[in-house]
Amino acid sequence: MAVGLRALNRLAASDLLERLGLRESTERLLRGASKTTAQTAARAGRTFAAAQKRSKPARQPKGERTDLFDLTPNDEQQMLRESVRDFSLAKLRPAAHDADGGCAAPTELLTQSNELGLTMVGVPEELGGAVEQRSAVTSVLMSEALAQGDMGIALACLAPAGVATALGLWGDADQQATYLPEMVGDDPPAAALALLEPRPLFDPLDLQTRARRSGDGFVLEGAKSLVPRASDGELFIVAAQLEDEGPALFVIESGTPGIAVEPEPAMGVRAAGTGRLTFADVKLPVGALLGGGDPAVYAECVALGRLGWCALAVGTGQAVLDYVIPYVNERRAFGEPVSHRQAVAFAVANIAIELEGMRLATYRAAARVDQGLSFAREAALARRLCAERGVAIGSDGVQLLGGHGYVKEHPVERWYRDLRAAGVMEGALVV
Amino acid sequence: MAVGLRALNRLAASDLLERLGLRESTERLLRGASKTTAQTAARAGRTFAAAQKRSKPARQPKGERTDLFDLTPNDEQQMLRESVRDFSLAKLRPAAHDADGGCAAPTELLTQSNELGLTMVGVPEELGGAVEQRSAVTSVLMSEALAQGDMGIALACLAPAGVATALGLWGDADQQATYLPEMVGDDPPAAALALLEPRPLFDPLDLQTRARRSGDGFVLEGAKSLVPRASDGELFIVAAQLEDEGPALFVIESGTPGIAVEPEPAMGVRAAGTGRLTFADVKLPVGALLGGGDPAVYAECVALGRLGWCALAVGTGQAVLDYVIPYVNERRAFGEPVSHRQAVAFAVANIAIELEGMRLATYRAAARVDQGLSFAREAALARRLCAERGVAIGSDGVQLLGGHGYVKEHPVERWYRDLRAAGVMEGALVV
Amino acid sequence: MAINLETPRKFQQLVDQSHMVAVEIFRKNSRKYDLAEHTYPKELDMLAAVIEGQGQGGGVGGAGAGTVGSSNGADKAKDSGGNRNGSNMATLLGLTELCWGDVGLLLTMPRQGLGQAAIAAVANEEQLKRFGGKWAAMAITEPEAGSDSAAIRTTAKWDEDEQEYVLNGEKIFVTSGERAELVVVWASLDPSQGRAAIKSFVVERDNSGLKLDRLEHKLGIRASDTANFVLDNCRVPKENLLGSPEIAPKGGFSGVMQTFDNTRPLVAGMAVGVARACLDRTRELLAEAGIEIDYDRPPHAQPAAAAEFISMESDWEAARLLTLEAAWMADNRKPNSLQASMAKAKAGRTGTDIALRCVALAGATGFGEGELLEKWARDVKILDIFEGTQQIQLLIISRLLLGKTSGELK
Amino acid sequence: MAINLETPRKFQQLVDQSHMVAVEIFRKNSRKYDLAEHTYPKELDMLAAVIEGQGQGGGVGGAGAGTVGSSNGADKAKDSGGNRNGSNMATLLGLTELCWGDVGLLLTMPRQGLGQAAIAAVANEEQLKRFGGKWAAMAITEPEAGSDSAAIRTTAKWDEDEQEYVLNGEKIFVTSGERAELVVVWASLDPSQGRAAIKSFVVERDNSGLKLDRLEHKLGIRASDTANFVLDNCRVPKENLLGSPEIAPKGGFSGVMQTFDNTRPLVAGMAVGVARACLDRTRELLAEAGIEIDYDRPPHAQPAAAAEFISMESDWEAARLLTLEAAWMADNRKPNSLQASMAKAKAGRTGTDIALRCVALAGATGFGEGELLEKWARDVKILDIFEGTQQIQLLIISRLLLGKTSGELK
Repeated sequence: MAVGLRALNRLAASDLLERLGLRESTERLLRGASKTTAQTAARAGRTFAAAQKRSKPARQPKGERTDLFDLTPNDEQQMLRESVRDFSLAKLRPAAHDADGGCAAPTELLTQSNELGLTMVGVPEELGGAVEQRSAVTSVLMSEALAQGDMGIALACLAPAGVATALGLWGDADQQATYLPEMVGDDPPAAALALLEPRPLFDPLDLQTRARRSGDGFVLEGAKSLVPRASDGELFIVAAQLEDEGPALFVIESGTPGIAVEPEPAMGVRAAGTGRLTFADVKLPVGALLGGGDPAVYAECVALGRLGWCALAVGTGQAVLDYVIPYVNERRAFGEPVSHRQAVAFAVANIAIELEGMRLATYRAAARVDQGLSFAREAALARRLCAERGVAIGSDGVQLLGGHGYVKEHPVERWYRDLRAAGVMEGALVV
Repeated sequence: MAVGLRALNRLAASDLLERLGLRESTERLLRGASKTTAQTAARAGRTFAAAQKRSKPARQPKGERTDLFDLTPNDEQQMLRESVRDFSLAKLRPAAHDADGGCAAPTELLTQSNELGLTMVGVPEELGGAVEQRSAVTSVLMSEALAQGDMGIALACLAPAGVATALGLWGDADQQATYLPEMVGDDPPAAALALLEPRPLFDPLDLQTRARRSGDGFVLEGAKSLVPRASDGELFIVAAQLEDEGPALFVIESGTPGIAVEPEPAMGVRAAGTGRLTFADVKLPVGALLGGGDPAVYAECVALGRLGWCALAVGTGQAVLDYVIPYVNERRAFGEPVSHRQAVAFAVANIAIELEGMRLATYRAAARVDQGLSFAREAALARRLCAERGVAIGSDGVQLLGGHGYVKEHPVERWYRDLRAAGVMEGALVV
Repeated sequence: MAINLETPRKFQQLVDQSHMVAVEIFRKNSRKYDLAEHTYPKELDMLAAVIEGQGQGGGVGGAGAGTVGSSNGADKAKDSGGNRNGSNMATLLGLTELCWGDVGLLLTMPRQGLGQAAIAAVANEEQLKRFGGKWAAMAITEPEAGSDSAAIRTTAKWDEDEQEYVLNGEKIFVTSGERAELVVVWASLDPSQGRAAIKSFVVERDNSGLKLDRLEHKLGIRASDTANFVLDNCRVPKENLLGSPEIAPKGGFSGVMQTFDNTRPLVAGMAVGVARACLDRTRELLAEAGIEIDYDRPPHAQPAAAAEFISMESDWEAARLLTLEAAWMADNRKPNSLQASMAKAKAGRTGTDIALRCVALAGATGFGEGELLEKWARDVKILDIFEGTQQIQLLIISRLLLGKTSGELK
Repeated sequence: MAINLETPRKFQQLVDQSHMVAVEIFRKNSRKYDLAEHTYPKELDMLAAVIEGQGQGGGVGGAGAGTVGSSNGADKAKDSGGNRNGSNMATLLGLTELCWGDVGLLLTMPRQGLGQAAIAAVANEEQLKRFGGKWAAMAITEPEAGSDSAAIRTTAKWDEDEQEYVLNGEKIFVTSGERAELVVVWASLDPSQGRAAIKSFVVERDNSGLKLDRLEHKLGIRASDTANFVLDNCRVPKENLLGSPEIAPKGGFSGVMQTFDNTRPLVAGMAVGVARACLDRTRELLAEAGIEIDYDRPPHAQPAAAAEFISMESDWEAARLLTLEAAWMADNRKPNSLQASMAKAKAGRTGTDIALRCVALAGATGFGEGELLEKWARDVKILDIFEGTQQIQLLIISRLLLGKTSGELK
């Protein structure tokens, strides 16, 4: 057994079995949790200060390389996946329609999702993390399960977790000491990675946001697009071309002068509160540079972001499949269920086939991450599948409901929009 | 009425009505014609010599620009199309299996096809042509009708016509006087255009066959791939990069020293006798350069070649559609015709939809040629459709017959192979 | 006479005018009414007035769906040599251009609704006079009957005393249902008799028995209102029944269905228009990103985005030409059921496919509301659904090709 | 225990050996037997001897279809933590590798035919002893019954006097029918009783009642002979009936059908192997043309050929992983009908699609016989047809997903 979730189990152990047994108890639990919510910090953001500084950064150890082909998640992953899925179907799904319309995830849900320990999964145990070993698979399973409820709210929940994971993977001792205690605390800050830029044919290896060295730090210029939770975000990890050294990541607090935020609602994932960040003469301390500016770190970040989007697309695709099956069985035309028509039935079959292909490709890439194998190729293949096949699943979902698929009474129209995101977005979260 | 076919009508008038009325009479006629066939020239080729040289080249006039949207061929085109289609279904189709296996079109059929006047369509009347006005539409209709019988044999028949058309369009007075009398004679030489080169991602604007000026003429080096009738060809129009001036066309007699021919059978259009031409230090006279080496002439040649392939694909696609409809209606499974299954019926519907789209796009581009409008874009769109949708039609044709589609007892397996050609080939013929 | 697939010059003015309306009125209000769903676009009133001032014979007025078929009588003269480019093509061209602007706004153009087409197709002289020029919506679909028109459960009972029909039932997806002055309601005189008993009734929008249940919130075409109605003892004078009151085994229903044969190429044209909007804008965005489309080189020798563009454009060209073919056949009184459905099937799926791919090519720019690409990707999807889904079109096509009845090929 | 989708190290030797065979024997004879259709590839005899020398338990011997299911008993021990990577996966991996070499030659490997699978699945001890190790072909399809096994018209009449069955009928598409030593013939004891009456009979190839009608000339897999037989009063001893001679409403036929559940992932694996051959060679050819695949950059920021390659490779990866999943489930005794059909459907269509696209990318090089790409595009098409067409797989999948019977969803 390579991955343990002891800390996480400790966190939620008392409720977990109950949750698995009974949805009602889940809801009770989560309703209860909402009462203790602290006030969301203002955009100016909290003050981050290094607590007990360590001499060197902590890292989650990689899992051992396993030899056998295996598609069974370990027990912890199964329990975690089920509890997240229970939460997402019970809470995210009913909230999705309004969150989409209002371009914001309900504060209550964001708070409740913290209780699931999302931000702890990618943080070393010494720093308050919940998981013994680094596991992108665990992150993928959780992201997928969360997206089964709603992709937009899932993204709002997962973006801070991505920042925590990035700090866990690449943060130096200072950065970890400054930010991770808050990230794993009771009230983690809204946070997100920001890679995408507002232009056609965006290539994350060819950034127009630029950082130049200046005195003891850096000066940043440029813009980032469709950043989740842009307005309430307190911490961002921003990608910029560092002079001629290559693309690099910078940890930036929202209160830093020169950062402007404007809402940037889009076709899909609206509940994530996407916005555009603009950086004008933004002065950063030398300690803002993440991963030492290593281009390999950046490339890894890009690939892990793609896997995050794959996981979201797989979860949303599953939602489509689970929704259309009873629909076409119940809907009748010409005297029998429409599912008795080959065109309808085969469309359902093809959703299932392509969805499973997307899922397996995503799992494979994530499992390679966990085993310390190269995964850029596998992530690229998974992304291509999730982008192209995912968008077809969204379109077929609407088509299977006909006119009913076009109205907001059914969630398939939202999935049509959300599933396009997986072919557009880069970064925003990592697994 | 913009296009006249007086000469062609004169040529075949006595039989044409009979043909339209009765297939039997067509066959009698063509059997009769075969008896007068002259011996095919050897590869060394005949001697071409300028007959009555004219002071300037002759050109078919363009048709007037018509204003109304119209999909009805004129009377001559309809008669021509029907007679070619009668010929192709009665003679090419039954010969196709063996011609495909033997990688050669039957000499008898090639001779008979001459009687249809294919090489006269693109030649000015003063030089023995059959058609008053330039009409790529007429060529497209004839090519399509011929390919309905068999694409490979059609290509073998049409390649010389392409050379004649090229000489009619771009030949100077000398070239026309030297070659066109033979091309429109009773025994036109086997001939073809040769643009394609043996390498992946071939781009006709980036040729590796090279011509350099040398003394009073040119020296040619390089290789051309999948040239129809390579072995018995007596005349070729070959594309080569002329120093740094751009790609250009050269008229080359097969007997010119330095030209080697080897058979190059391929997946499809095998009946056309495709082969590779290699040019090693081939010395050409100054008069070999066609169209004065004008890059615009070359670009036009490329686009007209693409339309030729589109026409062949449309004809072959029609053959598929016409074959599968009765098949799926007659073939029974589970107690009823397989055509009662939506998956089968919709596959047939989609063949029809995409085929009609291919056809209309091809006609539009050809009609723009005839009206003197730009047509590179329209030819590119038609080609893309015919390449991608055409190959899908070939694959679906096999699939609709199941295991029976995989054996040579049925022609769909040949169409599967032939239809891939339209996405691979460049040049070889023009319309 | 020669094969020619270019747009006739005589319609160029119509196209230009439509384009101007698309740019000046539709595009400028596109995002506004996408965001303000259920708000009537008052800018259209002025436009409608201008159109009516021009009369029905040509200009932008030919662009609404309502005029299809109705103006066929106006240009009976053949153009030349037996070939005719008439009102079907004119309407299609104008409509395509307007949908390049905004399909949602087009669909809610006053007095241009589908109901007009039904009235024009089946009404008698007296009815034409009474209802002509009014804004009429069409109410066909019911909650439990999608494409299956034989399953219509709304009943029309004859009240001998009052000489009225009494309609009861529920109608959904009524385009412009809230805004129209009339609603053409399909109802059955006797549900046990199937299609033959289905008739269409003109109901005044202010009839107290016609109750607006709700307006739909939709994926796209949000400028156009989509209403659900309950018919609760809705009383309609007998003069408002369109066509014959008799239940004939054949005839009555097929007359109503004829409306669809005429409108299918128009819906295809809408998809062609939206898809061209996507392609035009994407071409500009790609050019800004340094990508030019080169039609002389093979797609595989170009950048991926250029090859993708050519691939999309080629399918668009096929859809466009199929649509023109169907309209041309209608103008020349050639039976065009096959071509109409081929156009609708190809344009419906191609429109959605192109719009979604353009969004992806344009990345964040395409996905965000700063551009209209994401809106077009939402709008266009309806065009593969309404007026006969993709599946219905394929059924029609394959039945015609294979010579099958609806009983054999279901 | 952790999710892991890499090839297990313990099968690496098998894969390597299979790859060597593919390179040294299959590839080197690919074109030869493609051109010389109906000529027995004698090079396979030596190979078969080597394989048999190694025994059935592993190595290349595990690669033939014939060993599926039969060796399940051999490695009952679970590998670790309840997870098992066993003979189904081993067979699949070896087979995929061999089909990377040549699927036609694989299909005509002596003593590896599909008939072996049928015998292994249903035979009793005595039959296993008598028929084991012999080359057995499978004769199911009839001219008038394609996918519809209930429509089998070949009859098996019981001759009480001679204690023999008398078979009459016609069988087509029998892979290795000419070369095999045995032919497993599906025939009905009573055509009026449908599937329940269908039994399989082992017929010696030299039985005088089993008449070779002709060998098919095919689009591809030309190294493999495909025979048509006439059964003309073909007498078969009762001991050669596989399974129970009783006509039971359930059971007998489903036992026979079980063979297909086992072989479907293998046919999917064949398509995965051929498609990888296409991708591998195309990648080399593209590299020669200066195109490198960059997995760090988005496809749309790359040359069209690179984007096309990534698109193909991603579908290939999906097909490959679906196939591995189905085999893994079989090894772990999880019901895998759904996954087996998903693998077959995806790999079948993806294989053909990739092969045809690779031919186009390679241009004249790909279309000509100088490369094997055009051959693979011909070979691979059969894999979307035999052992259940694409349509049949989609029927199986959708019936399972939707909970429909074959009567409801036809």
